[in-house]
Amino acid sequence: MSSAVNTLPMPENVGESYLTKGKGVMSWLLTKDHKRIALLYLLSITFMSLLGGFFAALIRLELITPGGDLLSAESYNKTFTMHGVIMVFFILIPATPAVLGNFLMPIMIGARDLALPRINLLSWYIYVLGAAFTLFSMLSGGVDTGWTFYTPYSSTYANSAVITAALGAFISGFSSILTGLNFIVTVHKMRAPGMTWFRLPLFVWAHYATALVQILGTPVVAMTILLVALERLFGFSFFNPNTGGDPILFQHMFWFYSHPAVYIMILPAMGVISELVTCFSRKKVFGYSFIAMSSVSIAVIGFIIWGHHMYVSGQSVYAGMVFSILTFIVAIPSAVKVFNWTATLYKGSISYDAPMLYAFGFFGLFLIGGLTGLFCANVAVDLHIHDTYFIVAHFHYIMVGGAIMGYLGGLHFWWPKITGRTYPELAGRISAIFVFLGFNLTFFPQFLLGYLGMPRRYHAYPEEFQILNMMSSAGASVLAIGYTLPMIYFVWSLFAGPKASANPWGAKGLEWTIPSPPPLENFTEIPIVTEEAYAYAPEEAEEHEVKHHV
Amino acid sequence: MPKDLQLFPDSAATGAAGVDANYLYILAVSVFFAVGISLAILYFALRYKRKSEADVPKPIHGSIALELTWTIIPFLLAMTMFVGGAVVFFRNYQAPANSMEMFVVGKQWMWKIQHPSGVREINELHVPLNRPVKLTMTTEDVIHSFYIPAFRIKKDVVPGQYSTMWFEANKVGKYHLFCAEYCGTQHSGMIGSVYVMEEADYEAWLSGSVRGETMQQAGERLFNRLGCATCHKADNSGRGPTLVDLFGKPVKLQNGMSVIADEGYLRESVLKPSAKIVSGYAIEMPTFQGQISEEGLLQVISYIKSLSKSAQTAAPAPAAAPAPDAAKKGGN
Amino acid sequence: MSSQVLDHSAAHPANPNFQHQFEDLNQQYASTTFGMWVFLVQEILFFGALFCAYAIYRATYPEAYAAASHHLDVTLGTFNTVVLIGSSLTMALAVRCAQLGRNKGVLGYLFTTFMLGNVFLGVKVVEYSDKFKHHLVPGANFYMGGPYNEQAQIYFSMYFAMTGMHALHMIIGAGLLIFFMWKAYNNTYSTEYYGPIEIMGLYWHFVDIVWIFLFPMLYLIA
Amino acid sequence: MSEHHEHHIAPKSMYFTIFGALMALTFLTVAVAKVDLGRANVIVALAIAGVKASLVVLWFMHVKHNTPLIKLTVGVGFLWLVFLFVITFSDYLSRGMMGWPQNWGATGPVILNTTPPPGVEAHGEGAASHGPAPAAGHAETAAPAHGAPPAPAHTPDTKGH
Repeated sequence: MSSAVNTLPMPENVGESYLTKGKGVMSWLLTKDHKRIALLYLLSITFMSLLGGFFAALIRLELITPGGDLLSAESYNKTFTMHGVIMVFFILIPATPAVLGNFLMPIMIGARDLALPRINLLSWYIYVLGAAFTLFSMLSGGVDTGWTFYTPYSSTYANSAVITAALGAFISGFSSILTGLNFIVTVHKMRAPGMTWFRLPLFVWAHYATALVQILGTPVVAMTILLVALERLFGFSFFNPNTGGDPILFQHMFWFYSHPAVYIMILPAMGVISELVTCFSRKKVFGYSFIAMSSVSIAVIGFIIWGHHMYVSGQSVYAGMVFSILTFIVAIPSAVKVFNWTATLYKGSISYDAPMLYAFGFFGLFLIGGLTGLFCANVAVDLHIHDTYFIVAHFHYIMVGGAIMGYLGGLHFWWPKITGRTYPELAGRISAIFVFLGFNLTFFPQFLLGYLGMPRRYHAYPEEFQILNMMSSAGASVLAIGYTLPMIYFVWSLFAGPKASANPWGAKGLEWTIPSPPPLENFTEIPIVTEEAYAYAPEEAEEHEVKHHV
Repeated sequence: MPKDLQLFPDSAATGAAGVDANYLYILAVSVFFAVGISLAILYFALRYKRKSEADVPKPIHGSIALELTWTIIPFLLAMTMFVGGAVVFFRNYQAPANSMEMFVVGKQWMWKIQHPSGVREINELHVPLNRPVKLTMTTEDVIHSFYIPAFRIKKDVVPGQYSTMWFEANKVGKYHLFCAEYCGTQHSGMIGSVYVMEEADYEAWLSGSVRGETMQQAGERLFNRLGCATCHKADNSGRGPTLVDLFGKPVKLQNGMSVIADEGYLRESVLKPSAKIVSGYAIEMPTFQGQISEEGLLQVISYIKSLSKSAQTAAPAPAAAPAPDAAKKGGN
Repeated sequence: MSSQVLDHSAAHPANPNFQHQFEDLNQQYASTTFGMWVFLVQEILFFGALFCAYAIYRATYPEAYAAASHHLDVTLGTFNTVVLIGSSLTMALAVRCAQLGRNKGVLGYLFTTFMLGNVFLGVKVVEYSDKFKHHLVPGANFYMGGPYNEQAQIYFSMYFAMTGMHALHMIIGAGLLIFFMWKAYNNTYSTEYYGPIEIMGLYWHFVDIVWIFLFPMLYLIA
Repeated sequence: MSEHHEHHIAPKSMYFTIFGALMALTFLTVAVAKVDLGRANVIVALAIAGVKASLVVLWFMHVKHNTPLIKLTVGVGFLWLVFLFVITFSDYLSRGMMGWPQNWGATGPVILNTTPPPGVEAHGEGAASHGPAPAAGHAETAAPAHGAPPAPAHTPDTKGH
């Protein structure tokens, strides 16, 4: 069933690819090639997701029974904190930008590499250093403040390795900043001739918007976490109520970044989905400029709505109103995207390859995630559902249902290009279905739990919530299967997978015009781009063949 | 075995209806859009299945009209959702004038509740039916959050500040009380229950339960013991401003601005007197930080409130005032 | 000639510092300076968070801020401001020399900037030791006396956080200056390759601008 | 896409004039700080610092003759700072507004909350002899006329220089 016909003259895989072009560990650890750095990120992010997933499994196992009998209260608190810190700072934020973005963005815009390759490698080393700090904090007794590090608990009352974990998050922030910086400079300065802004693939638009958020948001949380560390280490009083400090100021400065951070997580996945939908319905995307502009407007409006995390925190009523209106406005661009994707399917020629199944899964889950955001934006409903499992379900639908589904879909779609091998198609589809079903089984009951009033971060809960919690834990095992399948057959495909052609899906885009795996310099000649993005149909007016001299 | 699977929480307060109405309205709109879009995607996916590799669909660029419709309509819907929420949220902030005052102090992993009549409870709150109850809450250590799911309300209690919240129970029964803001090891143990009782049962419970002096009397005792009375004389002849008829009124400050003398202002003036100096007075008042507990502060504030005629809340006259009649007014 | 394909080989200048992912030195210069500006935007937000916390607490405790800021020596602060703006001048002149390809001039001006930076840090050490002596470092043994003893801890926490982070950036800047002095010594710069010196200049001017705001906000509170 | 832009080298005199202006402004801001203008002090200090900063940005950092992209980048940087400041302050300034419970205490600047809640007349109207003079107008400097003057004869002026 997989479409193998290529519509463009294909240079066969001649010459050495970036994988074979340098041997030995040092050629990997000191590489300046954006493709190798992407693979380094892929390995470290996969390792961290094993760890994060382990903690998630622990939480679900613990919550099967109302009494806290698997873990003690303290170790449960450390478990969900580690789950939060690792998932947010070390998987969701870097995943799509650092792996798929690093690998594909330069090729998609017709460049040889990112603008600042050494800074790209530095960003990976900073990521590893941040991960080392976080793992060290785990070994030295763990941290039990929640990934949000709320003061005064984190600065005065917690007696766990808060400073080490805070520094881990602080350092990983700079890795994200450097990736964002690289993307902004590359998109502005390194586009191939003819690649105007409105011919850029939507994948690049989404990563450009993400990079804006990374650059403008991350430093504020870096400073906030530094102030908490100073307050805890030296007794300075930034947020200490005894000397007149205000814990709510910490929440303001923390959420100024941490809300836009959720757009760092979802925007790249939206970029991937735009690519998947157009390729597998073999049609130009519906409303290209609207999707591109909605990415940028999500990134900008995302910065002025952080207060919806603080409706009940003692923030003034007026501020609650302002944040509520703005939060409802940010929902509109996301809705526009979903409408445009759906319209793209209309009159297309849709094939159900594994990446497309992940894209359908993304639609289902992101729809529920996005719409439940409306409940959280409504100040009255938030009075009831704040800090309950309704919120937990909402952000998991967006982060795991949206960002991870997009990441996996992208990984499947570009796997042949990255490794030169083809993954087993049937296994890919099965894993997509498993992930979709397992996810809904795990997190839909939590909406009900949330409205029933079960608070977050509870080690033991009243008995009447047990049935729904048991359902959620059962679903988690199906989800776990769904996630381990790709790891198995991706590794298998590295050795036994059939060789992939340069354009296995018949897709448009510069990355499909070069052999897979691509040569070190990406392009023997920098291409001149003359057609719109996703120009699948041979339209007479724009019939320009992309010039290629081998 | 847990009782039968409950999918919608029971509601036991007047405010709950407003929250549920908002919830159901947004649920309806969301289900409509979710089902609509999912069906469209499913239909397109099946209808336009790829027949052969060669077929190439006609490109459709997009239509401005369509884009405008699915931008403006969701925007208007979203604004109606906002207005629905704002109305209920505003109402939650305006405690009715005649509401009963109760005081809550959160402490790492327990809720300490004081009734004006002097009754003290840990992790339990007894409230009369159909009577508005206003909670003035604070915490001694970290941030907690006083959450009663059946009343659909919660409010974070922040150290160094008073948070207020009110409800009017309209259904007798025992309901959950949770701490909703992560506060440390026993965060999940900081739970309790709220008992809504008929008026008669409540009065019986009130008089039956063991209690000493009312909060005002305890406050007055503290007021004298800590020597406040030496400066804050009733006839304003002391070194500090009089506290008679102060509560709820705007007070002129040294730096020209004025501020409403509410619980928070009184609390800050006791703990950090230099923060806001009343115009016309010197900065002589020492800080009492560390000499007075949160409960003591609430008692002194209750006493100061009792000095104000205008802010005379309908505090329930203590059923049987065992204590000697109120000490003579206005200190020595 | 409108060859569809960019003729690649001619664009490669012989300059050893040319990085191959770029087309030509102009693109390298444009990309690297733009990259530095994006980095400075991130730094603006980094210090901006500190200034926001400072502003909120100043609006809340104006008298405490005023009382605490009287413990700062305005003359030392003014002297430091003059020193830092002076170093900003010499840095700008160093960039100008680099544009003209005069490596000797670059070396000289960079050295002056480096020395002025050390004078600035020296004055900071004097001021910090004075604060330690007078128990003005927030924490257990903080004592300023007067009615605003409590909230003054917030002022001094801000003082140490802001000037400490600024001094840290000065120290990093000093390290970079040494590196660029060594490069100038090796005659690296010429009229068509001076990007790195300009980037060093941007960084140094940014640190100077942070101090331009820090000085009145911390020292000159009426 | 690399755009070609020629580099004009600024004359040395430009640098020294800008340096002179910066020195002048530095001494100006120190001098102005000595004069007590009340709340205007902050605004003046910020204005002078803003002028100095823009001098450094435009001339020393060559943004004046730079590409519009660089100017946009600088603008975005300061615009995001404005987002952070304005919206955070909107919470703090409105905590006591419109008579809502101020949940006062640790923070809450006094700037905007002078309106008493509906139905409550200003303090001291009733008891004319009690408390400081009723807040009629701005009589904040006049010694308040009430029974026994507080110990220190003059209104203690905490706004020392």
